[in-house]
Amino acid sequence: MGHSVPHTDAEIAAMLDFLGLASLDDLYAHIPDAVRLAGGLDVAPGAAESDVLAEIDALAAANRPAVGGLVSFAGFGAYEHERPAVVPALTMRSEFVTSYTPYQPELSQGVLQALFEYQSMVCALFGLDVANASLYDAASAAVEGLNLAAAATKRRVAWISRAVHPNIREVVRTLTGPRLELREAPLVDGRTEWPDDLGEAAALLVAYPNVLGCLEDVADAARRAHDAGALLVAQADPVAAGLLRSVGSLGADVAVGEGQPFGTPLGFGGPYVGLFATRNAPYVRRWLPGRLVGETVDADNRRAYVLTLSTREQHIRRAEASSNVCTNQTLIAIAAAIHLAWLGPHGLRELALRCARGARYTREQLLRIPGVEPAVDAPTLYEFALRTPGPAAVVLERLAEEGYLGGVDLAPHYPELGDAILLAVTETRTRAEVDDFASTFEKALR
Amino acid sequence: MGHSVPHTDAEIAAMLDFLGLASLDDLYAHIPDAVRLAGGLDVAPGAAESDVLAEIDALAAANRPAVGGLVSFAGFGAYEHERPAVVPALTMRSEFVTSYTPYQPELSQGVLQALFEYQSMVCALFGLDVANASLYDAASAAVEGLNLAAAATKRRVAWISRAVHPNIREVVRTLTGPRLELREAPLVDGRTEWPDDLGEAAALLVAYPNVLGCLEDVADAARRAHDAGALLVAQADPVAAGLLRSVGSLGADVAVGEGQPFGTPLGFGGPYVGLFATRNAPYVRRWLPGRLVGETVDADNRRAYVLTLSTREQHIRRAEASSNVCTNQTLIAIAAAIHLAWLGPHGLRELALRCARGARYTREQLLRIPGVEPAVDAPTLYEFALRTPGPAAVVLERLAEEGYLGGVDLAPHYPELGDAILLAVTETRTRAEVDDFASTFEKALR
Amino acid sequence: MTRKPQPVLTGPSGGQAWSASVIGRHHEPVVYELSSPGRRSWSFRTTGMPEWDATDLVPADHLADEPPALPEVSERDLVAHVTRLTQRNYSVDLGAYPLGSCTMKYNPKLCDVASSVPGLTGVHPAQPGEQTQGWLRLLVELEDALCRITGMAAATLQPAAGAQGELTGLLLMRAWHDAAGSPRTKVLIPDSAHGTNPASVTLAGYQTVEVPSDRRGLVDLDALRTLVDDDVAGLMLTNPNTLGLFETDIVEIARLVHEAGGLLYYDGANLNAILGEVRPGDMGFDIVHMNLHKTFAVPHGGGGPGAGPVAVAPRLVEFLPGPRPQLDPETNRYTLTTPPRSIGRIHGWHGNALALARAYAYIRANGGDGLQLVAQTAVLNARYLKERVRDVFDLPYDEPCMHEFVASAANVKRATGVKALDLAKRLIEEGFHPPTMYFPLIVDEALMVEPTETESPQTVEAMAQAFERIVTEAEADGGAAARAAPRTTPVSRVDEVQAAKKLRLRWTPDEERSTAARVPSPLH
Amino acid sequence: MTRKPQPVLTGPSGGQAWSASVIGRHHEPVVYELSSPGRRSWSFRTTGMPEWDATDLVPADHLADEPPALPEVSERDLVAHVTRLTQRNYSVDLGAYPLGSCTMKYNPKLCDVASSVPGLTGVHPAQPGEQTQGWLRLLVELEDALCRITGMAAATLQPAAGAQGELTGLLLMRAWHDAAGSPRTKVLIPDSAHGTNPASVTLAGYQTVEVPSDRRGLVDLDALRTLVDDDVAGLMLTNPNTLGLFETDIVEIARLVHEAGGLLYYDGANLNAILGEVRPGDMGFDIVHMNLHKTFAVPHGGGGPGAGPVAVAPRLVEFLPGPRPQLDPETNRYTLTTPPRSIGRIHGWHGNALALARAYAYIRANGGDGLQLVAQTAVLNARYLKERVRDVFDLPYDEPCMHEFVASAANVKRATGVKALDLAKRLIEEGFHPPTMYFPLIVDEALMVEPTETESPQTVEAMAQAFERIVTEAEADGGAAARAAPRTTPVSRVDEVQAAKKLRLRWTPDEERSTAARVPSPLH
Ligand SMILES: Cc1ncc(COP(=O)(O)O)c(C=O)c1O
Ligand SMILES: Cc1ncc(COP(=O)(O)O)c(C=O)c1O
Repeated sequence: MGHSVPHTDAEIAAMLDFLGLASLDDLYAHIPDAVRLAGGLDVAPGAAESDVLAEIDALAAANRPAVGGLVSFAGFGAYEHERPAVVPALTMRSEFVTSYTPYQPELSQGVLQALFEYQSMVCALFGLDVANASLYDAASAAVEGLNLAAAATKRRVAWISRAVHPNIREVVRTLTGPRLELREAPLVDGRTEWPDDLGEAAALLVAYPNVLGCLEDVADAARRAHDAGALLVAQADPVAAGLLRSVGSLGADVAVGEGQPFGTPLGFGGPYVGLFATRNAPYVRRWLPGRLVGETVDADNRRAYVLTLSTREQHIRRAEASSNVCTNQTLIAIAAAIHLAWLGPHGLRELALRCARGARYTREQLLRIPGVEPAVDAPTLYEFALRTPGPAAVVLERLAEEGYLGGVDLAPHYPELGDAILLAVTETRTRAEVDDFASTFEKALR
Repeated sequence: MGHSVPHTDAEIAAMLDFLGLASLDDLYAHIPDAVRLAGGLDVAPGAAESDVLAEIDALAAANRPAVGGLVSFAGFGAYEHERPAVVPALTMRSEFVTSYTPYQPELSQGVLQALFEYQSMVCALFGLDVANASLYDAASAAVEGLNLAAAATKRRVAWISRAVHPNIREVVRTLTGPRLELREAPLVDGRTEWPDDLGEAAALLVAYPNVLGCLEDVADAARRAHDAGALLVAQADPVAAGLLRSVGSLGADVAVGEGQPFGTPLGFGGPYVGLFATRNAPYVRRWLPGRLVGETVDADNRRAYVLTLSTREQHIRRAEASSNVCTNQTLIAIAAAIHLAWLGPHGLRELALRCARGARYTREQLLRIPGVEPAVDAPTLYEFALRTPGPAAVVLERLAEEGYLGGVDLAPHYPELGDAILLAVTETRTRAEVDDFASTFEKALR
Repeated sequence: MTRKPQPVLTGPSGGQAWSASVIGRHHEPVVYELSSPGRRSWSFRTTGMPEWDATDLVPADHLADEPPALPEVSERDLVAHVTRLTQRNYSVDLGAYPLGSCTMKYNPKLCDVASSVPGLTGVHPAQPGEQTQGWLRLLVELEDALCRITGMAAATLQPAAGAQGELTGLLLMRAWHDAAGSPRTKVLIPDSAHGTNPASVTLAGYQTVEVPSDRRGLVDLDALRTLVDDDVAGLMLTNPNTLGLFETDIVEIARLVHEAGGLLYYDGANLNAILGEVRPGDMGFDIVHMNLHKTFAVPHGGGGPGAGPVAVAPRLVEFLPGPRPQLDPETNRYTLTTPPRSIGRIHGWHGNALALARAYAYIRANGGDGLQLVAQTAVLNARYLKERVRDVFDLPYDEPCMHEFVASAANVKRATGVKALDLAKRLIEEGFHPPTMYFPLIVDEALMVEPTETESPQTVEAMAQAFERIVTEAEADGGAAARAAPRTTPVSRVDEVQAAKKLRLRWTPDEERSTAARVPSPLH
Repeated sequence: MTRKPQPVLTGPSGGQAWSASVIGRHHEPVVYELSSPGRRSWSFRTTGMPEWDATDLVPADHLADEPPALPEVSERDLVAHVTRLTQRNYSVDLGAYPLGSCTMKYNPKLCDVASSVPGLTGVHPAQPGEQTQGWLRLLVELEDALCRITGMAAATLQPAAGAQGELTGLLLMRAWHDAAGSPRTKVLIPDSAHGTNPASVTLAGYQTVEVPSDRRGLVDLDALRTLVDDDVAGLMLTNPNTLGLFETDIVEIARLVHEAGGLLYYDGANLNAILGEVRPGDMGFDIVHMNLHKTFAVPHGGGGPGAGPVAVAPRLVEFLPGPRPQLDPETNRYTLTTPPRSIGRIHGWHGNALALARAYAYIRANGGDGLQLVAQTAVLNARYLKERVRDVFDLPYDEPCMHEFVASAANVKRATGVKALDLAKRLIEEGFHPPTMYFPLIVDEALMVEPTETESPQTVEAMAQAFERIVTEAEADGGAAARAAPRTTPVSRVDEVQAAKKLRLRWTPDEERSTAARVPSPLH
């Protein structure tokens, strides 16, 4: 049995005595017998701290991690990046880790100000005016982006580029299914081909760069959206934002994104953090999803922060709320803010540049291999798809035997591309690793 | 180049301008050219954080660690113990890690109170009245114990049991050499044989259990010391203190010890922490070495803590100081205090018991192996010496090939014991590990 | 003395200095105000890659003129800034946090270690199953334990928080009715329910119908009878409910809903009260979401991340979100499969995996026996505290409470004009985080107190005495102290109205000077 | 209202409750006061060992009746207690700490990571060299870097702190004279020296002879000439000295000492000022100790651990402590060897190895170029600050300062009666840690200020303004505010005299009740 409970037997007895009860069991005396569990839980008995950690170690040893195990070229929405020592050191501070949502602002200025800074930086990344204090992940941010557009436009059709990550498209379908009508815009040469007639669209959802790493024409999408009376929701890669024009400046109304690259480990997919920003439009006060931190003053007129506009939220509007987000990903958002401050504008640019250089180099090396070809033609930044002679799954398996996570097999997601692998290269890969990888790749094709 | 310096070029220029200087070089203009270094340091240029960590990883990979690598039975003054998660989590709090010696008590109540609690627990461990706020390690504590005895008795002869750790004896010899006359008391069957005539002894130094794991007769040593007008300095194992009578209750005047087992990793031997306690005797005010935290009140009569009796110390007494200890091992002492509070009396007893059980079991398994014999006869607790047929170094090398750190070769230290290995078993070793070890041991002898 | 005024290095160029800690009640600049152009922390590893220019790599029309306007700070200033921010925040690791409905209990440090093992943190979510057997096994075993705890058949671990779990559960409800060929439009929710419940109902495309509470604070059975019809998809219930009361009529409630063809949804935020004592499955619930960040010791992180798994009765398993980690009994390997009639994906990957690893470690450390003791002690502490404040506050729903209870400060307000809010702020000065205020909505001047099992009896007693003290004080001083509270926090009472009126949601450069003006000296 | 007085769970049985954080100025109980008999945190892994009783394992006359009287606390209470304690402490990570002579600079977080790599932390110090090649190499490379930085031939890394380094250096001095057949009895030390210098001299069996400073604050050359004789073993010098001044006559000083057959000892606590600019070896020093916990970013840990390596000139290498990690050029393996005429071991093992790993990482990260910039900027900051307070304080030794300077508040004391101590306490309220006070002893009302290179120019400017502000205030209010300071800290001015008079060095059970009485409410 663990020691979560401080009470000694004597103390429990004294408390029961005070309550006039004979046993702990009596605390549940008013509950109908019919529903009470006899004999306790059929769950293994508690284990010592060290035993539990030994179990965890054994589970961990049954993985072949992409970081610290294999040499990885996998991206597809989750990226290996360097994590400066300051990020975990500060993020693990227990005042952040073990506090609740900052409902009592006087006791929560730390978290509130950190989120205010996060909001400010997210606005800067996307070239927009208002950011919320985080959503669950890129997928939930996309969902909320479409919901916001639907509420703001009072329409219910949404166009989604096929080059939005398939998992995100699927989440959007699951979670907006009962309320929105979703249509998919097809791809031509790795970029979205929007239909000329968008109908009564509430929103267009485009990714920049898109899931295949290609640079979409966001400005064109924005024009089309606005012409049709719709909002453009852009899923923007925040690392790429170090080099690319901001989606806000290109005309996007809402930016959503995945904040994982900033200080969060791959962690088998979570917890990550959904970035969300928009213009300072009238719909903000009513429809912006998620928590918002605002600046104000205290009783002595000193600067202070507080959760604001909570009139939008469930605990006030209940059934009329447009979003049910309550607990979000605050700690991951704070980690991202710390990482972004560590990078600064020039570090972020350098990061994006290094990713792009590594990708260019890797792509060139792999394209020298006979039979390897670009899967699509559009310009890319640090992620790209290659066509392989023969099933990608087999190639990837052989690469894994040699210690490489060679990318992600695109066949289940984009069968139209044939045998294709999606590779991402970040600042973590060295030239020597890439050279070895390329020659292993060549062998794996034989 | 690293980024330890926040100053931008523009800021440096502005500051130099304010100072009327043309360059950073000018800051050193008053230094004679003869001694100035031209061309900077012949030290490799700075590296990025990740590059440094990659280097460190490579160095670490060139070790075969006793924890996480080999299965270890090594003790000999440094022990593998479980380290509860709370200890690193709390000890790494930057308010502890990055503060200085608490010279300004109003800004340092945290460290001061933690040390006050540490002092209280060290007194409890040893059954004594006064403990200091830490010394460097067991060896330096032993040195200071003898210095204290010499100062208190105004004598200069010290008897040291041969069963005190050889490294400690050597440190004592090095550091007290110019001032004390050291004599070694020999061993009979693993225990110290004190001479009948101790002469004008200032102190006797005994270890409990001693370096061979044997239980000395501390009460007898105390009687002999006191009869001769000397103090008994006992190097006591604080883990064993969970089961054994306290050295204070057995008559020791000064207890010294190694606090590493409580929350500090093996770390190739440091930083550890020297425990030091003594009776509430008149010599305390004048001669107690190291820092001392005392309880007092603040201006509002609230309880507060402060470094006290600093009149004993170098920054006041300068040349008359009896100890030069300034920086000590505060953070390690705090870790020990946290670990001890986590253990409590019953946890500490259980810890000692588990070590003793493991040792008994291991000893029994190994003694079944033909040719393996006890190296000495005295009762032991969780560390013991075995005689091997053939050189211990060879046996240990073979064991290492099979993944075991089989103990420590005693030959360089106690040639009189023949081919012998010193083994320690702590609560970390499982029966399965010991069974495998025993059969590997047997094979290694062939 | 005469001094040259020489502040050569301050001014609108940025790079504010700051040194103060909360030892003292100092102002803390925004990180942008610490920024100085050209200052930096960053570095990157040496890779040997060709050093192409950005213009070689990015088509001109995509290339930004300038990188995003992030702050430029030294590592030293960044660390000090954030460390000072942390000291401006209360947390469970500092003391009691009896926030009702939120279960702010101590999270064992062991779980921090478990969730930072490199073999878990380094796994990419798209790695093939053969490379992630350890993770898949962990998830399958956690699912199994959660099912045993709730008495359900299977679970999805994807939802990232309770509210996402609710939506998932309601989509399952919807899929079930759809599959049965009888789509419905309404979901019943008690008036005491948490606000996410109706919001989730809306997002699932249903209409909320409120069920009133009776005088006991329980579902009004008669009202329920009149509301249940064949357009009701189901009933969402928290049990114990948000008044901390166990719905003792649960068997009858379940019967009513089921007979009308509806499903029973369990909001498991309050599972902490009943571990090992009662199981939602045994009460007749069909769908259960759990807040692992309440009952299973995932720390709240200032507002997340959490995890909100949803467990279901056998008849709903085929609708669960996919892909689901499962053990293939034939190969004895773990795989990811999507149920035949799955509602689809809820999360971009597999859920908040590292949070799930924490819950796994917590359940393993406590075990079945330990979890039961957790529940019992949580109830014991709440029951004790409730009895201790019986004479201090009104207790409008005075049934035996479970892990929390709702008091009303209406008596204090009547007597002194002091509101629950003021008492809460005054309690801060006594060293405690305030309880949840003004929730549930059906209680006037509500204070919803949940001590949790990790607080010692002495701490619970100290809370009782603090409540007593501040109410006695209010009676004596007419509430002056309470209305002035808190005076010991980094900031005094915060103006929430101005925040909403003059929206300032991000830092802008013009603010720097005005703030500097507002804060002439760090000492207040 | 009437309330039953029901504190059923308090009293002398222990287990005090506490919840307050330093958000507010609360009292914090001693951990023993949180103790309740039978409460526990501990657990141990399952080993499968036979469960013998203690009496089976330990001879009766050795077995204690009871285990040591340690506190019995829950993990939750322990964590909260220690977390609250940390919030009662200032630190570099919270802000500037311009403590002269102590070099409280920011320690990069990278070094924390470097020193916690399992392949380093898990190594047993008695493992054979074949198993510890990584560690030995790290130590050899660190030694090499330190020698390049100081201009010396070899070094020992064993000393655990500066003072132990001093003693080691003096024992080397002694061994050298002994080996030369001419033992000596005296060591010269300037009157401005750090107190550990004379204490170490005494421990090394020498007598201290004080060398006066001249009006410039430098070694009085004439006095030195009269003191140097053939009974002088050597001269210990800090350069820059503790006034922050560079001993510009160093060449002559070295000549004088060497000509008399003495050795020159360098107290390297102030190495931060001269990295890459001047090397002790080039100045003629024979022995150098370094405080890695000053210059090389080993954090101070509230008073240690540090590391105090000693580097020596070629003629002293054979006396160095053993065993020394070295590269065997033939086998290209690292070994441990003891020099032929070694003075012996200084440390139980190899020194504070994990602290050494931090210094290694720091040196690698900064590199030769970076270290030089560190020194230059440390001097720049000090020089700037000194000029900025020129009109605020007396500057008794007004030579160009290096990384620190010593001001005197004698002017303020004369004008207002306010002492350096009061100003220091008042500075705390401004958000800064005070400078070192009353040291060196030769300066009246000394304030020894060392801003370090890690503070931004803005922070240094803010320090200057704070000094100005508090002195102006003292002139205006006659020192009332300063004498009442600090009012923003967890405790107000601490009574040091009572601490020494009524010695209380450990907690005792009788204290519990008296303290409880002394602290009626957590809010002051
Ligand atoms: C009763 C109840 N239901 C649902 C929720 C929503 O959970 P989450 O905040 O994880 O979305 C909460 C948490 O605040 C709750 O207390
Ligand atoms: C000038 C000087 N010498 C020696 C020392 C002693 O170093 P340590 O505290 O590491 O023993 C110090 C540190 O306080 C110092 O400042």
